[in-house]
Amino acid sequence: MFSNLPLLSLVIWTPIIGGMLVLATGSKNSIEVKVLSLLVSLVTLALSIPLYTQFDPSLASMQFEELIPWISNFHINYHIGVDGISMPLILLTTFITVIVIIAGWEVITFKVAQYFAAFLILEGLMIGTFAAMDAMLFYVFWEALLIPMFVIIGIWGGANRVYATIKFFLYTFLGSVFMLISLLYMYMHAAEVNGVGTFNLLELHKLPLDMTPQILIFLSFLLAFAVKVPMWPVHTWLPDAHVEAPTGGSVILAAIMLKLGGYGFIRFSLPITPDASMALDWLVILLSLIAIVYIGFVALIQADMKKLIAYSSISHMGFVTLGFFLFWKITENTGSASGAVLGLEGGMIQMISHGFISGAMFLSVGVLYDRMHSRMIKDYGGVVNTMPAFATFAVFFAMANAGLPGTSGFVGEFMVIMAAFKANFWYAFLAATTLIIGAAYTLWMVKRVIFGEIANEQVENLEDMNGREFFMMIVLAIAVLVIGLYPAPLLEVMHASIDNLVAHISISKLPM
Amino acid sequence: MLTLSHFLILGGIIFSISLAGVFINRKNIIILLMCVELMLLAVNTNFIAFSYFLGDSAGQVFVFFILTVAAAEAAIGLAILVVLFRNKRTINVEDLDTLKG
Amino acid sequence: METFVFYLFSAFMVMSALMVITVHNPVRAAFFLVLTFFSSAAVWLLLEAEFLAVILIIVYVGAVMVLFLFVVMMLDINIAELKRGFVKNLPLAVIVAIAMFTMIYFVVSGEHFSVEHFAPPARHTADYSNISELGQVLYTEYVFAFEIAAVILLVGIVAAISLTLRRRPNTRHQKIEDQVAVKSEDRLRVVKVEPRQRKYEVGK
Amino acid sequence: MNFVTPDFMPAMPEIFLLTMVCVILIIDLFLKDESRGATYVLSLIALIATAFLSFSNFSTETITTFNGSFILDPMATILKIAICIVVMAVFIYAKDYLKDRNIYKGEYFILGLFGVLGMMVMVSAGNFLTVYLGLELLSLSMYAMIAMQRDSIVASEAAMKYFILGAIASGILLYGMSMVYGVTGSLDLAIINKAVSGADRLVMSFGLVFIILGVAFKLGAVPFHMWMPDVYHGSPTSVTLFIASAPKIAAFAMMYRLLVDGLADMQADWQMILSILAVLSLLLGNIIAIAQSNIKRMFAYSTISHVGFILMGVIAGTQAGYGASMFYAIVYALMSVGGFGMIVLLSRAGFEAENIEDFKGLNQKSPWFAFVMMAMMFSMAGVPPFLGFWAKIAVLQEAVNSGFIWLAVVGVVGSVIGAFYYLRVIKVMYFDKPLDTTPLQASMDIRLTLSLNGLAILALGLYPTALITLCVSSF
Amino acid sequence: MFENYSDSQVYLAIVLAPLIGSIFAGIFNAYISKAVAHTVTIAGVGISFILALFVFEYHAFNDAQIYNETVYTWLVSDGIRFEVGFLVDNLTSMMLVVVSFVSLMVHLYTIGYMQEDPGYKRFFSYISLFTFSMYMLVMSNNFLQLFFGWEAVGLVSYLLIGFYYKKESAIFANMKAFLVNRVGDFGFILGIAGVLMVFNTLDYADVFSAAAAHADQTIELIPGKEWSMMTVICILLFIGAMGKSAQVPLHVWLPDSMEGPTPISALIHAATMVTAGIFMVTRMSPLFELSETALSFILVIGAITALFMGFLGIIQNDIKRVVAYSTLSQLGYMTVALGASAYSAAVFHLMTHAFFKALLFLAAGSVIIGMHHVQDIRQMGGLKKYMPITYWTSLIGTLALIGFPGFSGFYSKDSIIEAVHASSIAGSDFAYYSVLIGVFITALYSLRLFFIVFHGEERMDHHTKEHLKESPWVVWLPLVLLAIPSVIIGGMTISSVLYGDYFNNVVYVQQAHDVLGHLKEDYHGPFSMILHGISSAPFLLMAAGIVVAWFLYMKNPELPAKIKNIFSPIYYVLDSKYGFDAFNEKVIAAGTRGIGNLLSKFGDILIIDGIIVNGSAKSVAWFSGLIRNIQTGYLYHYAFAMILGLIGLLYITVY
Repeated sequence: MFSNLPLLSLVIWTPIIGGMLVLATGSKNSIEVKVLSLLVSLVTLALSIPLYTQFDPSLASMQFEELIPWISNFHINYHIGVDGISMPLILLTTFITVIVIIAGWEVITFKVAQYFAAFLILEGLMIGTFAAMDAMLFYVFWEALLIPMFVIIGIWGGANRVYATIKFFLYTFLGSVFMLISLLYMYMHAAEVNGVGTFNLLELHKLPLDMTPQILIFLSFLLAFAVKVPMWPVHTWLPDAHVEAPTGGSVILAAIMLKLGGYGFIRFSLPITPDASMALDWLVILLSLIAIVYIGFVALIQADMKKLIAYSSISHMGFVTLGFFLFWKITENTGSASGAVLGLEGGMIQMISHGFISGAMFLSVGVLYDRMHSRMIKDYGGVVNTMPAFATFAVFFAMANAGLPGTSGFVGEFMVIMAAFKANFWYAFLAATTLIIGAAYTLWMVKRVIFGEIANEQVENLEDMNGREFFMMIVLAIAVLVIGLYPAPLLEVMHASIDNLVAHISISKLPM
Repeated sequence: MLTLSHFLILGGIIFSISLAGVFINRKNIIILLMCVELMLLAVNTNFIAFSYFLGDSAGQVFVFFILTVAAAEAAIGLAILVVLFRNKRTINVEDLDTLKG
Repeated sequence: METFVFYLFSAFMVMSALMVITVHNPVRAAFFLVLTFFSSAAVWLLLEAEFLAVILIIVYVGAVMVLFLFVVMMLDINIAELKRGFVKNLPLAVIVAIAMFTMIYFVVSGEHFSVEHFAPPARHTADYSNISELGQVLYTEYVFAFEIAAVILLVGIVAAISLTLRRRPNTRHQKIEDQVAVKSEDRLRVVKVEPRQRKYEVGK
Repeated sequence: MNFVTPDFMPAMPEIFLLTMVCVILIIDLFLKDESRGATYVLSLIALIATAFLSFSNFSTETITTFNGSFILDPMATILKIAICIVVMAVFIYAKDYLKDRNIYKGEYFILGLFGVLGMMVMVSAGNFLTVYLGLELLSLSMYAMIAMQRDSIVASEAAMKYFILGAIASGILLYGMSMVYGVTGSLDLAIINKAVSGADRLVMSFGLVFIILGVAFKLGAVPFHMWMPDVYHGSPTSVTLFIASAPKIAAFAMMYRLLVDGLADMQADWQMILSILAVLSLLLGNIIAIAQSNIKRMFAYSTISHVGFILMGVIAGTQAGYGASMFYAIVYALMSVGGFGMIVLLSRAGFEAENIEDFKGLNQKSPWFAFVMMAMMFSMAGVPPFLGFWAKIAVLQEAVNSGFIWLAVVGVVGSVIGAFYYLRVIKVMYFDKPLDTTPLQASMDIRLTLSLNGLAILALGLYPTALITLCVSSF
Repeated sequence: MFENYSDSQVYLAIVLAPLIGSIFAGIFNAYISKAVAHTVTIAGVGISFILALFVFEYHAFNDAQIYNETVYTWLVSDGIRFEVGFLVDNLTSMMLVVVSFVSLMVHLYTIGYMQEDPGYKRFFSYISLFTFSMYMLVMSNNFLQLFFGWEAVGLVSYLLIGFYYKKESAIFANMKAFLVNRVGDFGFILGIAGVLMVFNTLDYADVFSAAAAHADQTIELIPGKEWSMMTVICILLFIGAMGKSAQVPLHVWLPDSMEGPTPISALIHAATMVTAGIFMVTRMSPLFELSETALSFILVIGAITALFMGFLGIIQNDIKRVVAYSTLSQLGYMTVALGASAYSAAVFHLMTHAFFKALLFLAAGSVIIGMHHVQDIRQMGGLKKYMPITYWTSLIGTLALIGFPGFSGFYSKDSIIEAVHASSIAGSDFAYYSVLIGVFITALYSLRLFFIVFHGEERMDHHTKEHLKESPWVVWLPLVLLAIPSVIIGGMTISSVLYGDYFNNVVYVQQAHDVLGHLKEDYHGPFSMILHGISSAPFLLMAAGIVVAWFLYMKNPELPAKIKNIFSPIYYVLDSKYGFDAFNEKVIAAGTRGIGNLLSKFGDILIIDGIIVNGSAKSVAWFSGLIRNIQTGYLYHYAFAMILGLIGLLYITVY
């Protein structure tokens, strides 16, 4: 039934057009707006499911491909498709968006239509980013999604939202413009090599490049993606953005937007500039390790829950970038590439898992914030006494965040540590410190917030989660558990694509 | 013997003087307008000199039009000056500093 | 002879141009500008641009400069105030002028415009009509430009009028269109006077 | 000497427009202030017809007439149409503003139309003379338009400054022209182009600098930009609208005519000069804009930075580069007219929405126009999917193609800095509370046009292909 | 095993029965009665206990094949299969019985102990979950699942230590326990990574069979210095064991873990979970045997733990803490055995210790119930007459603990001491004397506790005394049931477990390290061992310990205080637990926070945000504010800029 539909396009455009519709209603009667938004997000989710069910995991090539010429002057095409790398991320997006819509259900009372519309449009743009097979199309989506996010943080954010959102925008904007130059350069270079310029990613993967341009391109990509991931030292926008964003915004930001950076590395940096990646992998690894360790320490002393989780996100994303760039060091150390796939797939899993866990963590903070309007750890204490169900989930997600086996948080970390050991003992050593530090900051927070005597009157008057909140939590908890206990199906779909990627990055692109 | 350079240098001198006039004069906009006229005179001299030495009338035609335009320009400039004066009661260049930054 | 004339009028020209920018009284500046134009016209004559030389006098001196003077006198300017700050600005102006001139001099003197490249053309004969030559091309080759120039003048008119024409609310002037369009009803009002019956009220 | 009647057909739009202006001028004389709407409508009709005539004149060939002083090529046609459309928007936006300030006079439209004529002449100019005359026609109209709000101190100051600087710039331009004329022996751009190779290089370069100054002044490139902030700021917004939009298209055309049509062989020289100007413009424009609190002034500085981008395409020195610049110029005009249109929209009688603060809480008052303004801002900042992004891509692409990667880098760094002040506008619209609750008072035609303007920015951003193709293929 | 069911179904049933019970009790917490909760969970554990007995019988007596099957493939990546699977052999089956038995006892006991606790159902859910996790750990056939079980028991331990979540000390203790364990896990996961690197698989069977081939592999940890890969891996793995089995210096969490309810102290922090490290090292014997360095390391760590933790037991006044320190000390014994390659002895002691230590804890719990949750022994005394069953069972436990000949502890402990004595690897002498002195110490603190609590003056307050009575049957029944194996299990099994071939297929010992092999030559059955034991040094030391304890706490109860005053510096050292806690608190925790603060304040806020990000933004803004002043508003400046530009460009272009 779906075979003839441009499924991927539908997944991209349904939320965007739905968002426009929501915006157009603009009615004061917000319940209709909410229902419509939820409907749109559910339809999108439903539409995205065939992407998984009809996906052929044995193929490394793009599936559900669509190609329509768009801007013929620059050979920019509306070229979309998914492979095993992007498909799970798209599903993550459609899934999390539903949660986010539900999360905003009662909380948002101001400019409701705009709020939901922003999220729906953001969803479409993010899916577009993951699906884009044309570098310029990617860039368009990539940049465009700054707009709704900017608005989300700015309108519905906290006290310091303006600073945060402008910082967020400029940071990411600065990061990505250099990527733009690189893309343009490669277009020109492709024109020189092949006679015709192209932004087709698959073509760019094959484009031979000299070392110097590769290095420069790599660095520009690094800047763009590192900001998004974010990697140390370009991470400082994230805590601010998270702290100020409304709950839904934080969730989207942590759960999906950060993944764009990781996705960029795997889709752009590695295959397009393999030689530069090889030459500069130490840099990424170094930054990743700094992120894991340094940020862990920083997270420890945060007094603001959201900030703490934000820092923890940075630390966790360090595993993603670490896993992605282990290939050469492993080859160098052990003489074979065995283990590189482990790192890459570990990074991927880490991204998806982090999507659920950090989303859930931010939702948890949101649940508390909606009741007490404080994110400060010191304002809480003994929440478990009044909100036992919530506390259960909070502890569960905290454990997942600390990478407890059986939860999804463990899978990626485990795989990356395994791979890192193959590259260098000390990589694994530093990466594994997250076992301690990660547990320390998460559990210390849990201890101070959830456990203990009831700290004050406000906590005493807290009400436990309502059905809506419970639903979000349970859905995420199930996701976290399922991935933690049985990640194989998720990895199945990636194998072919990752193998293909490894094949790409192991071939030098330097002209003979 | 007069060469082209003589005339061009003359034009250059007048041109430079007109530019100097713009800076030297910080009090009176009318003088600025006159400097502009001087500048155009220098240009015209150039054109005529070239026209003569090239044996081409186009330069003179150009001068003709420059004169025409300059006349219109002067009219408008003076009109603006009048408007300005009515508003500010001064034509001091240094007083034209409401807009800055 | 020509050289002498050239130098003479050039000197006049430069001197008066300098005066234009240095005198404080705008009226005097205007007159020096007139002098500059006159000298310039003489130089132009050397270059066989008779028509333009004449035009310069007629249009510039005759019209534009008069306009200048008119405005200068119309505006009530405090000349004393204009004198201040002159010396302060002088060095900058001199430097700029010298720098500019050096640049120009470097280019226009010497080999770039040497006699080999630009030999002085033979003088035209006496019956040569500069006016007719210009006229010939003005209405043929440059007809487009000519039209545009006309439009520019029109803009000048429109602009000058719209900027400076002030309709004072209490001035009296003819409204021709009103006079033409006037109808008898506007002017003449026929009033029908009801005969008034006087009522005498007795006893009041 | 035999006089051949020139082919008037290519100049039909100009001739028509001139006729219309004269007609309007006369009609306007007999109109009372209350019925000034007729002038307005007639002006719009004149523009539509002119655009239409230009369109019907379209030819892929390059046609010259009037002894080479008039060139009709695809670029000219497209730019003329663009100018007409933009000026139409200008007139529509300006109407209410003018009314509110008691300067709703026929002269505004008439001078505006004269300006359009001047621009069209510039766009089609085939020799120095027509370039100069077109330029003056445009400039003189603009000087007068600015000063037209006669009771405004800032307006007259702006007019005076613009006038003086403009006159000096013209003088310098002319000086350059005289030099080029001297060594090439012709005013005709096509002939000059052929003669450059044989001409004295030094003098050519010398003249070139003067000519570029004239062009750069008109465009507003640093360091010849000084007039722009003051003039944008001081002019009545109705006039700023005009100055800030279409003339940049004309200035681009002028640059193209002079540098490419006329001095293509001097490419190495002007590339270097223009790249200096571009870098300065990109950096300075964006940086100074940050400090502005007056939105018109801010736009002025932002324009300077956009000029940097327009220059970038020309610097690339390829057909596609010129196309990209042309595209940018048109896009810029559309964005700019929209941006100033928003200012007009927010202004009321006795209230100038000149400060960024005045946009506070627009989203509360009118989500739609807040969105339109946001589209403009993001477009100017170069964020996809809005049109401005493609304009930037187009020129950056060509700059990169021609090896000016460093320039492209400067460009993008500049636009990141620039993003800050655009974001600030969005910030006040969306994140701040409104200062007052006065609803928007604007007539339907403004609202409609502005909406269309905003939608165009978005829609063309989603599918810019046609416009880009049009621009690129006109070279 | 059973005719209608495959082996794998039985094993799955063992594992899943408690899990289902736990999930049931957990999810329907609010909707079920206490009775349902404990019935369901006890049924789950009961089923698994019965099945475990069958499994034990199947393996121990029927010589079943080692069962090594995959349950499901967790994930496949890079050609490496990460699986969840069961390895059931003699070691596993023994552990299953021990775990399920103790767990069952604790479940039963809990009914009585936790009767009035509002978290009753939650508690049952937790301990069942723990049982499941422990099964996963011991039944694992690969490192991954081992780690899973390892962490899962850690999680439950965390939850249970913090069971009284309102109590500040409890929630501090549980975090501490988790974090300290995490330090161990840190090493452990690195060890696993090392295994994966060397063997490219995590399956035990594959790893062990390939181990010898990789014995000479080296790794360059510091450039230029080669280390034996096996040593690195083994030490890393052992760090994991140090965390879980509370070896110095990662022992600090165990005494604090006594904040949890007593049943879990018995189950988790004495009998089962803490022995996971011992189990693990035993399991990995083929690897550890390849690295003498690692073994020495283990030996020394174990010896230190055994001796020094014993000292601390002497001065503790909290009844549970005394037992806790004794646990630490006993874990040290087991570790020493591991270091001496006497894996069987370690596991043997693990087993006996599980019974008698669980017994002791539960007995302590019983006392605590009787004392209305007073845990300070200084307020007890003379409980013998009030709580006879508790008294007698405690006595059995104590005797087992101190290794009184004939009790199970005697066999296992004596074997360890002998094994160490026979060992010749580096550090074995130190270890030998440590464990020897340890015997004295053990006897001293155990009897001290015993005497103070059950004999002597009745120091409790009047109110408590009135209500003092024997605990209900659900409490004492498990005591009795545990007392039985505490007495007999050692003698019953020593012949086969330690000196028989019970562990032949499980434990691999290199010829050079085979201390038990030596001992075997002198072994002539349990009875003769008792005879031999009475004349040996450990017995004398133990007896001395008993006498001293009697003298100090029965005969001259004032004396200890005097001794304390005389040796106050030593007392101070002991009282401050050698300063580990202070060090952790003041240096590690504070240092970590300090680093965090420094990095945050200095790195993030000042350098990155302050100087680089906001600094550049501010400097642009500042520059902008500055440079806008060039726009002076004066015409001549504007013109000047133009002309300057013109001249500049001319200069550049023309010259």
